[in-house]
Amino acid sequence: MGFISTARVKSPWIMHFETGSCNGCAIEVFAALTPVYDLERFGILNTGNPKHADIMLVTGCVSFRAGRVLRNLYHQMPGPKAVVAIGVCALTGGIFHDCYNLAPGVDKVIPVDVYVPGCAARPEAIIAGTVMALDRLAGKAGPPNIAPGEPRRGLEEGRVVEIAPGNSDK
Amino acid sequence: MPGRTVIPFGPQHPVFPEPLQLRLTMEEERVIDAVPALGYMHRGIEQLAQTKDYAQNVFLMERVCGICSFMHALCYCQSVESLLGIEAPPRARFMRTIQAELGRLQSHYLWLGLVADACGFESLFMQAWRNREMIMDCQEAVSGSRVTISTCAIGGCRRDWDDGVLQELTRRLDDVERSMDAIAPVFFEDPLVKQRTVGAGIITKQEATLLGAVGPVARASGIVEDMRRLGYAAYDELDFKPVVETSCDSYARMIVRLRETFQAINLIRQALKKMPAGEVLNKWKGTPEGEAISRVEQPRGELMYYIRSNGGKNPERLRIRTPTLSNIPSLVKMLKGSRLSDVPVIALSIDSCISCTER
Amino acid sequence: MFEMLRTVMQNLFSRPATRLYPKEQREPFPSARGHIESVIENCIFCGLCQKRCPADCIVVDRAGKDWNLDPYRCIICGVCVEVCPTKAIVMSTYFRKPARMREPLTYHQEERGRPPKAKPGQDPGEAKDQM
Amino acid sequence: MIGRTIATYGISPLWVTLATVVAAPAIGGLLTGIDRKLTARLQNRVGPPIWQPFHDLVKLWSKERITVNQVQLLYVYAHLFLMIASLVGLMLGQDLLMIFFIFAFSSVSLILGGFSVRSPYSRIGSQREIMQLMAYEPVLVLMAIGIYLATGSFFVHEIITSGNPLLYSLPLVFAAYAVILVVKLRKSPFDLSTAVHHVHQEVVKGLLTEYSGPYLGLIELANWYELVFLLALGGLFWATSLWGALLAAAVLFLFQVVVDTVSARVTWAWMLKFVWTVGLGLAAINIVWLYM
Amino acid sequence: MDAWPIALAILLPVATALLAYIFRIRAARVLAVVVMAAGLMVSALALAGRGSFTYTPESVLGLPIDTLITILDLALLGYLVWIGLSMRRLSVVLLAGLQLAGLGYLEFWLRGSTPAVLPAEPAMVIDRLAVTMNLIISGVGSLVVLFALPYMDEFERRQKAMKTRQPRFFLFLLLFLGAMNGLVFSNNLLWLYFFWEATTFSSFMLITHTGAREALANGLRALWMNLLGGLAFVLALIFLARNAHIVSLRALAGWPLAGWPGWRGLPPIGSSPDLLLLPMGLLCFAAFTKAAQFPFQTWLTGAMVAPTPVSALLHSSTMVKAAVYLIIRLAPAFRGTTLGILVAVIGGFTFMAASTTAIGQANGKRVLAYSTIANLGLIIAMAGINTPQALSAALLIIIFHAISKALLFICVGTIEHGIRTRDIEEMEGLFYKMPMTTIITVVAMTSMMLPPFGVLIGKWLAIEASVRFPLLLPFVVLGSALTVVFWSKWLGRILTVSYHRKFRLEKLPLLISASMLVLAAAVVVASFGIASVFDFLAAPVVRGQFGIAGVVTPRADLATGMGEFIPWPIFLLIVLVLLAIPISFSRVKPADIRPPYLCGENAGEKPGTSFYSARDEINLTRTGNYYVTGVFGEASINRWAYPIAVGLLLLMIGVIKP
Amino acid sequence: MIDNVVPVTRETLLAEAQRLADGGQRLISATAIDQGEYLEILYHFDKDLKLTHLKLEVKPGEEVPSISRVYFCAFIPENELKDLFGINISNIVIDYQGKFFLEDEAPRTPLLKSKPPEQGDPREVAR
Ligand code: SF4
Ligand code: SF4
Ligand code: SF4
Ligand code: SF4
Ligand code: SF4
Ligand code: SF4
Ligand code: SF4
Ligand code: SF4
Repeated sequence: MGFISTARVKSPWIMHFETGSCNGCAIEVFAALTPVYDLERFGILNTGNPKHADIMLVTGCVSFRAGRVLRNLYHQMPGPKAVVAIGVCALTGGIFHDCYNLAPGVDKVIPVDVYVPGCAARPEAIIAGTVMALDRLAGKAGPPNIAPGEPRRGLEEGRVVEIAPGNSDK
Repeated sequence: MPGRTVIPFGPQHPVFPEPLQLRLTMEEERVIDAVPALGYMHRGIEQLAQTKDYAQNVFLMERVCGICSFMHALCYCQSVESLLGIEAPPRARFMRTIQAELGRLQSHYLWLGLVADACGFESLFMQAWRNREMIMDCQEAVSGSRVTISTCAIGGCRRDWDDGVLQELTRRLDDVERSMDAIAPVFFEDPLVKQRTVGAGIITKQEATLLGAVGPVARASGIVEDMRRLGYAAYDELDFKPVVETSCDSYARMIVRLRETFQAINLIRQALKKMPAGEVLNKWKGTPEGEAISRVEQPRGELMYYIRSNGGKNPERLRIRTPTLSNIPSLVKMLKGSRLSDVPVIALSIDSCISCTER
Repeated sequence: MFEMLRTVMQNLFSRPATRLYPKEQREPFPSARGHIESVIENCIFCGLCQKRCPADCIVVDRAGKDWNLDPYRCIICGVCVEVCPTKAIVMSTYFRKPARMREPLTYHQEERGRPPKAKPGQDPGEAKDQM
Repeated sequence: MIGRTIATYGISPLWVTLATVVAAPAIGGLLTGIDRKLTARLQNRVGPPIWQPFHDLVKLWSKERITVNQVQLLYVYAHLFLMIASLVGLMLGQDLLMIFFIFAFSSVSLILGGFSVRSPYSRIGSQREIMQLMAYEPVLVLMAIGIYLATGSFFVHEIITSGNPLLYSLPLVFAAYAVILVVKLRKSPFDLSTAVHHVHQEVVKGLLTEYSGPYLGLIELANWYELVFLLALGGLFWATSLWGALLAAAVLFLFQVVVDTVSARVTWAWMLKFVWTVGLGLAAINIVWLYM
Repeated sequence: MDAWPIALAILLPVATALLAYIFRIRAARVLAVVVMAAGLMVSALALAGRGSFTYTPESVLGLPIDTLITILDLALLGYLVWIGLSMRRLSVVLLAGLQLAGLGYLEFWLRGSTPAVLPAEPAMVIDRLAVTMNLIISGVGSLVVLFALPYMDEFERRQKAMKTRQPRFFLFLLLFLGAMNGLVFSNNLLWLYFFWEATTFSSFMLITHTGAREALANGLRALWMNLLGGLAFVLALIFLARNAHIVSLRALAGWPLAGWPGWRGLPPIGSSPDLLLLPMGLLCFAAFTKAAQFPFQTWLTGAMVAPTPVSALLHSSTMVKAAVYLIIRLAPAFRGTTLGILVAVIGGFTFMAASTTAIGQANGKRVLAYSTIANLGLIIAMAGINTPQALSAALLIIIFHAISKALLFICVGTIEHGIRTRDIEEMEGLFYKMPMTTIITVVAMTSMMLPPFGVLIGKWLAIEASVRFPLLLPFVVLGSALTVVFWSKWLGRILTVSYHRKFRLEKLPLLISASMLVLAAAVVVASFGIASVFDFLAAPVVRGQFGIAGVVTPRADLATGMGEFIPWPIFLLIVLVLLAIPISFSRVKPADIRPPYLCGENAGEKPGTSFYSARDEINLTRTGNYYVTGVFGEASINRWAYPIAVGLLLLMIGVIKP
Repeated sequence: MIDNVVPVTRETLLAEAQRLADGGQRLISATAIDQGEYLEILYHFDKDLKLTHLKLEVKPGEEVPSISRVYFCAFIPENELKDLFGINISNIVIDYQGKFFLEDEAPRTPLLKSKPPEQGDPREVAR
């Protein structure tokens, strides 16, 4: 088991999805991949495909349409999987928390493991957040967060494709 | 007889950093129809702005988009200033110019990287973004933040710069220019890059006007259109000529942006030389009234803010017209008849950023 | 291709541009806006910061002597730092550490002059080595 | 190399097979790691550790087994087994043409795997992979023929023991092989059908889009075998000495890494044109010259 | 009694044909055809069990057979002239008329005026080559005819035919079988010519079976092209009879052109031995038309309008094989001559051009047609170079192509009735609708292009055989690489299985599933036992010609001395993979099945195939195959292929000019 | 404080837009402002850095002709107006029927201060 969790921790492949915000954080995610920060040092690859990803980096405050997509993508990731919400937009909606087209915050739509605050979150913070999410892959983390009792602002169940029941950890 | 192919290109797609969907209908790999679907990034900022006061809105406007957040703040501040009938002090105007050009630099480098990525040229992407980090450092040095730099305020700039910052800036600009000199020829001349961009996504001059193309897209089609000629901030005191290309394709758009990066470095140097000393913020009081329009030249083209106020604490209506919004019709036109492998290059050639498109 | 060849060959024989982040941390710029912290003992609960905050993330409870901040909504604009009449809010140059929970911070002023206590969230301090 | 060992020392084919099956992934994985590290350095980055591919593989195998349909998996096994078979055939010194046919079967399995799901990206990837197959397959066969003309046999073990290094008589075929090596490894500028690691492709991950977890791991493993196979094939060109063969393989390896970093992706139409003119042309010229 | 299997092979189909035509009852027809199939197989096995022998039937019903055949021949040609007249097709009238005249000249004038100088040659020679062909005709042919029984019922239901035309259909189909058997047994060139024309005629009647306008047009095209070949045949006969006094295939083929003086001590007739090149070339030309080599390929692709059993039997596995059979028979005579090389190049060129064209085809039957043309080309090319390996390759491809292609046609016919189209684009997800047919189709396609199946091994041999022929080599290399392309495209199409759906085995008529299963089993078994197949059928032919086999079969594999093909490990791997299926299937739980990636916008009831797009509308994704018609379309290929093919033919005529 | 404002009516809008197009003006955007009982729509045009505006006043629910046949690019602001203000714009070249930015879950006509008109909600009409 130790062998496997080592491999998981050493090879977290990421996928980034921007759900609607100023994309400042999104650009910082990209920046983290480039030579100056070089996420690949940690074995991280930006796969761009949920089926290959272990960690989903989500930026943005989750507009309704993006929320629909976000659920599908999460559903299509194989477990064990982790979600890192990046930027205050993705955490709570940030400055946009009162906007009408949002279910502000990623954890209103899918379970979140790590919150990376900042506006925009610095690449270093993104690296730190991604590293924190490795605990989930190693099977050491508690259950991920789902927004505690807050209304879903219209993301009705039947409207989006079903999510597989149960925890993301298998 | 070839079968039709219908695919969703986006919203989540590795070549699109932001959610945007193009429903492509293709015959083999020839695109015969492209229908954009938006709304993934729509937040409702125009409505939110009506609930925040004028000073708070500066920060909201910065977050219309994180790439050229300064431009939005600038444009918004200018429009409110014109409602109030005040002006920024001269030093602030030069500072605004320098930050605007820094923003253009990092935005263009970002784009150059992304277009290299879209061409499948990974190392070039890496080089462009490595160079961009130097400008991010400049930006952080002058403002304290990499992305949402929050230095613009109604009536001027929030904070003055000391000499250390200015020297740092000068020094780093030289580094940037040197490393850019190393990779610029790749964009200009690399046969494979040219193979991918030359002739891809042609918009003629006539089409460009009717399609409402702005910024580098228009300038690559031979239209001399640059809002900086309006002379806002300190542009009226600087010497520059809009960069115009005439081959109307993705290559031309790339070259326009590439030449603009050198132009931006030049403008910053000019501004640093001419920058006067003095106040940076004019205090203002009261509430503005009336309506005003302010336009600035963003990295992606003309940005327009329309503001109407009825004397209340909050704006009555704030309208943001962003350049990508204006370039999407051109994109739809360009995609028809292109090849699937050119879709990323063409889609990026308008430098689409959706966050401010949808606000 | 050959232009690029020269560049990549130079890269091969030069030091990588990478900042080895967790191992080496660059000093932040002096003006950097990392995160805000309350110096709660200075606070006079005037509510100015709450009024001016563009992201509505400060709630000042004058009666309970609580100063609440949602650090996961704060956009680090620094307005509150600027407006606070008693410098009860300071801007740290280090970014705020990622967290597993997002719970608002409450600074309670026990008595003027006492050191602050953060609850119930975790340490609002700066990022340290995690790897 | 090993073929010659068998030919001269009469080592049991069973041992060779076993050794190949075990050693090839180790070598292939390591080479992939070196490739990634080298690429990173060429891009002015630090890059992953050299043994990163092994972490990746173990991780992939430990993931949840999700699929789009069960049939998909069949092709993965076919691809892997046939890829191993081609390599074992090569190591056992078998008929080069037969090896190439098995190799082609292996590629076809992967293509069919891409086709087997109703995912547009996977299927576009497969279509493009077919175009790649169309590009390199004639060159491979021509290469076998050139080797026959130079040595008088299609048997790898006879080719190895046939005297002068092939490089002397087949320099242009070697060049053509270098071109199709890039095609076959799906490296830039020919990374058309799928995206290698961090590359962002308009077809997402092409024919690998729908594979995940353990199955992706198996494909990755097959890729390692493939890398070893292709490099060993390159080594044939200087098979008279072990060092020569290693050198030839190393040159090819470095060549594809550097080409990958200095080129943009091209369209498949252009690839076809290029490989059929330059690749086939080079091989053909060389072969005509052999006839004369 | 030597003759009964031969008589059975030729006369049983003819008799059954007449029965089926006269008694228009379905049950009687089915019974008769089943009995005939059994009889044919028995006779074929009986012939295969014997060594080579010759046979000269004297008379039937008191009529000398020579005379009978002459009468039938003239009647047939006369009927063809009449067809030309009634359909107002000048080319047909002219070509058939000229043949009629030529034949008359040959039969009445020449026969009367020249002394019969040849030593008595048997009218029929039954050697291993004939046995091989007979096995294909009787074995594969019978299965196709059995398949045709239920197929034609369904066909007529689809066509909403008022009155059944099946008696007519089976009349010609079965007559064809008899004629074909006659053709491969005949040593007498006049007999051979008669059977040759008889196959042309039945082919025409079957292509035009439905009477639709397109069918008539395509039938006439097939007719005139084949008649052009027939004319060349007649001319060759006349020339042979006049100048060489040869009417026997064996005599002609045994004539060693390269090493004059002649055969069995015959004195030279003309001034130069090269004179014989002319009839040889003409016969090759006749074979090219019948084998639909470029530039005559259009008749065969046009013939695909015929009901599928016709395509399976006439236009892929047997009739067109008559042409390559003739060339193989002639090959010893022109070995090593320029003519031989040219024949090889024309065949090789067709192989490449047809493979290329197949890439651009979306119509399943046309793909099969082009693939057939390509394989015929390859066989002709191998016959042209005529080395031991080449001949072995040609024979292997004949055998395996016949089985695989007949199977493929049967499959496509069944698919067409199942999904009402033969468009490859529409065959997506076929596995749901017709799982069994799909699997068998997959086996058939795999056997056409991948190891360890016979056709591919034939190609392997072909490549090794052509290594020493630089003029042929590029065609063979390109052609065999391109073959994989169009097959895998099609294969991928039908193998698409979407997510979350149940399927059921389809119900097929017994005769259809039986013929499919038997053929599929034959493909697999024969490929597995390719060494034995080779030893039994091909090796004697090769040895008969060269004294050596060229290919040895040491351990159930094929070795040429240059290389070796070992099929069994690949079989082993395939079995291994098939064993892996249940294991891996059982490990996939329903919750593991996730919809495919659609950029996150999976939508609606069909999340595997639909996505949200503009206005939140639900759209179906589709992915078309690539045909690249700009490069691989018929028009674009023909632009360069026609000039080259015509040029090559002209070159050949230039070479054979006396 | 903005000048060059040309008032138009629903009838003259297309003709005016055509006139501006012929004059080489570029359409920048269209802005709607909710004035209570009526909506004000401003079409902004630019030529050589000089702005021109067309001003149209419409009552809620009134049908406004689309100028997207004159200016193709108008389809974007017009769809926006349809989404955010519920303005009934007809004949847009690419009509998103009120689902340009907003989907079913989002509030209707969020920028309209008054209650949205009962009839003529494009998303309802589209069903
Ligand atoms: S957190 Fe701030 S910077 Fe990041 S996306 Fe949101 S608004 Fe932009
Ligand atoms: S990070 Fe930047 S480039 Fe990436 S998606 Fe976001 S905005 Fe685009
Ligand atoms: S144009 Fe792009 S980068 Fe600039 S502010 Fe808008 S969204 Fe940001
Ligand atoms: S469209 Fe223009 S304004 Fe909007 S985000 Fe992009 S660049 Fe910025
Ligand atoms: S400009 Fe827009 S599209 Fe381009 S990278 Fe930035 S956010 Fe993405
Ligand atoms: S402004 Fe300063 S003093 Fe006033 S409540 Fe806020 S923190 Fe306390
Ligand atoms: S920094 Fe800005 S957002 Fe954060 S609390 Fe202070 S005022 Fe609010
Ligand atoms: S409904 Fe869609 S996903 Fe389900 S089986 Fe049918 S096609 Fe596949």
